[in-house]
Amino acid sequence: MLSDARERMLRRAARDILPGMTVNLGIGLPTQVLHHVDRTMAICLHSENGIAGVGPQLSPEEADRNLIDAGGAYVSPIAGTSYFDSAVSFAIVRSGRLDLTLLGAFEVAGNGDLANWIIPGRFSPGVGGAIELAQKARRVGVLTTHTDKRGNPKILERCTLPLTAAACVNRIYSDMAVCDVTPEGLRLTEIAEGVDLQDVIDATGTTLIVPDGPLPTF
Amino acid sequence: MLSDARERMLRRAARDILPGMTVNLGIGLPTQVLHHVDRTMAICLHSENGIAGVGPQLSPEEADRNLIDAGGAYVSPIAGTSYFDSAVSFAIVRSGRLDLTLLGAFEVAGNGDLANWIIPGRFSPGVGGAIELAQKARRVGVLTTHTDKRGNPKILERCTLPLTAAACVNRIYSDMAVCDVTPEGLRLTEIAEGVDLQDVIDATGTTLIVPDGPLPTF
Amino acid sequence: MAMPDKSADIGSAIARIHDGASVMLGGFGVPGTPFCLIEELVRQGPKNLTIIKNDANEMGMGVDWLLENGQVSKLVASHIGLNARAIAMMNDGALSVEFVAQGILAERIRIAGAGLLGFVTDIGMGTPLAEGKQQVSVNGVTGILEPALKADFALVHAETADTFGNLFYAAAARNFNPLMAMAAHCTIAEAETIVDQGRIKPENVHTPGPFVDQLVTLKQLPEVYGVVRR
Amino acid sequence: MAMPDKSADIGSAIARIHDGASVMLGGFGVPGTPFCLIEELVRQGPKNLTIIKNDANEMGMGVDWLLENGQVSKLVASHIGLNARAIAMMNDGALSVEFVAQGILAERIRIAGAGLLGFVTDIGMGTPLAEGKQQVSVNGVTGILEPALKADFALVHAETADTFGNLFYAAAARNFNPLMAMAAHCTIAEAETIVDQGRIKPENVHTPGPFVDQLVTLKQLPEVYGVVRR
Repeated sequence: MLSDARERMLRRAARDILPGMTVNLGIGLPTQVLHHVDRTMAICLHSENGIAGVGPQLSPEEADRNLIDAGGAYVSPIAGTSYFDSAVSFAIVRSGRLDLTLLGAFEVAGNGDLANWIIPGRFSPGVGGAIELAQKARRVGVLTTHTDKRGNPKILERCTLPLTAAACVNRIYSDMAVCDVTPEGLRLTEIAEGVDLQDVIDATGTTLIVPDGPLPTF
Repeated sequence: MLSDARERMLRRAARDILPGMTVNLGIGLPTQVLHHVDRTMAICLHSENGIAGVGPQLSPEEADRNLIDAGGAYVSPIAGTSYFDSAVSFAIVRSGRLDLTLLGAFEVAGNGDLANWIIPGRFSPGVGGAIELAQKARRVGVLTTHTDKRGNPKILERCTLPLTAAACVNRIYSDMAVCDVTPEGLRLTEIAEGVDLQDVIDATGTTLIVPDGPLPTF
Repeated sequence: MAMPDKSADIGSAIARIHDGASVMLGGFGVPGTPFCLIEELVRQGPKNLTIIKNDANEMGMGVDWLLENGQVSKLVASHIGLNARAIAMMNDGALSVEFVAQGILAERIRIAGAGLLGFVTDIGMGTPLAEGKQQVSVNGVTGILEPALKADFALVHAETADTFGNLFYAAAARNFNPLMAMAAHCTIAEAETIVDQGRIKPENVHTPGPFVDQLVTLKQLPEVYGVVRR
Repeated sequence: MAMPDKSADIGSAIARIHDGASVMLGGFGVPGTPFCLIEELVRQGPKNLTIIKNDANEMGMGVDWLLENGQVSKLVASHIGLNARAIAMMNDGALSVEFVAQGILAERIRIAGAGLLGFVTDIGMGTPLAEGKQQVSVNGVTGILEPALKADFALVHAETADTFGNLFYAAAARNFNPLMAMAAHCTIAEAETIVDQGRIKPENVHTPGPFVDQLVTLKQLPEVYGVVRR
């Protein structure tokens, strides 16, 4: 993925983080969405290892050895931060207090199914907290390249890999487009600037509902 | 019950509170056992409403309005006291951290059954925390008069009232005797000073195993 | 970076509570009971409430105000022995009472707050409390299936809160408050003192702010908070 | 009135851990991992351990010492992605690994610590994690029955402890520690600082002393506590 396409995707996802939200950003790409969020906006960042109110990342030199996020990065507290045990942390997740989570994907399907934790025989480091985030956040956004490194679609009719959670995804942010999971199917809602509609359709492994008229760009 | 018989019973029960124990004393008579425990002995008193390390009772004038025990008495903290929520409080109880609880009884049976929370049609204020204390403390002692106000035995072959917990009682402290629940039945182990053995047998509603030889007194 | 502000006025916070709502009330006896929120609930007067609280307080305070005002159709509690009105109403059939063992009540609330469906326990096996309940075997041990206990609202009392809704409870006033704050669709907290964000040490927060929806400051503490009548 | 003293020396505390024991280890990554207790466990060398920990640490620290020393027959964890040895041993069949979703792992431990048999959750329904598990219906909703997860021993790391075993954890070093302290037959805590009883404010205690059996002071903190290798 080109660096500017990646930044554009991150920036677009950041626009869906709204004031007052409690948000969990998955390890990897989703964590970087934070760089595009207005720092004056009042939101609460949650981390699975027991933090509400995750502050900016710190270098190892300035770090508190007891304060990492779920991805292992050194982070800082802000005014209003709280710490709690892992049972309380997932109580926040499962009881519906997460307004939004953004996650990565190996595969995501038009029906909202998500596969992002195991590739049988090749990659199975364990499920971590992904299942509960995917199944219980009020909104689930997926950040992914539209295709894998070999050009095969990652957005499919049905996932082929074991599911993280079924019918959990609300919105997909890719380098090419924004798509919403709807009862009618996967709807194309925005297209990346300079990207051709037919290329999006060709890169998608399931039928896309394309609205009439010009698509908003991002 | 005569006041000195009552004090003798409390003093005898206090002797079974040993250094290092975590103990819960039920509301009413059991709470008063504490007056007979050596104040220098290292024990941890637990209260259901979320205290480990209950300290001496205070008058309303010197009380902290936020610090009562489960019986509603104002109490004080001591060095090493901790407070916690009601779920953690009963986690201590149910996970077997209570070495001993002393409880009152409407009826107690030779098989260790205890009834102390409801008299159908007459008295049913709710069960409170008694079931969990009775069922899960490592040792359960019952403090009771040997007979009720009309002279009927409270120690029975089988309880007639709804049970608090089945087969939970290890030892009964009464104004007349100390009895242990054993696999063979209820064994008389000590007799109050000046009380006649035949009177104890007559006041007991179930068969007592009486050991050969002289009985220790208390 | 900043955190959201949950500050609200007591009238609009309580106005959310509708006829027929289920309402959890923190507190074990006096400590931790949100008397001011209850007083406002009496003033606004929604009816047919299901009240979930450890106890029924004593006559003339807290839950008793709601009972006297005829707002409660059902009470879920571990005991009501200190409130003669509650006992009389139960015996007259004017009030439906569900008794739950104290620790099981706490756990049913906490399990709801943890987003789970229920739990299995051997507590109460062989007693009247097991009657009519579904039994389940876990690794060969049979227990009672206790369902999660949720509510539409939780009213809780904290000693200190920051404006994000991080709560700190004093001494034995904690009791059911943190559990109920987790288990309701909407949690309304009253606090004796509200401080700026960052003034409560992050390790010392008892209820993390994400569980709190509405935060009400108590301008002065009525006498009921400091009195135990016997 | 005084409270019991749980102080112990590290050698005799760890000597209780026998071949075939199940041992919970606190920590999420480095923070909260009881490295000194693990080091002593390696020195004493009991075998065929079942280790329960959120993760397998990284190569060269914590759980990895036990793996390298051949002491672990089974690992229960939510992920082991940062430890190539653990993954290799799993793939070679040298190590049996049970993966549990992170919050479900936390809750299975907590439920054991609460003296309950299990709980019911809809987490994992329709995914491979539901396969082969007993399902139960609660008020018409079907979920998975997850059994309580107990252990013979829990090794936990606290920042501060008093001699009764009241524990206080720093920042994100809390994680699984308070849950595991509840769930083991014998809980052994190491603390960076041990203070007199009464020095931790009763409201600020994270793990109440009744859960702690043996308390070990760390005389100096090895470098591993302050290092994250990547």
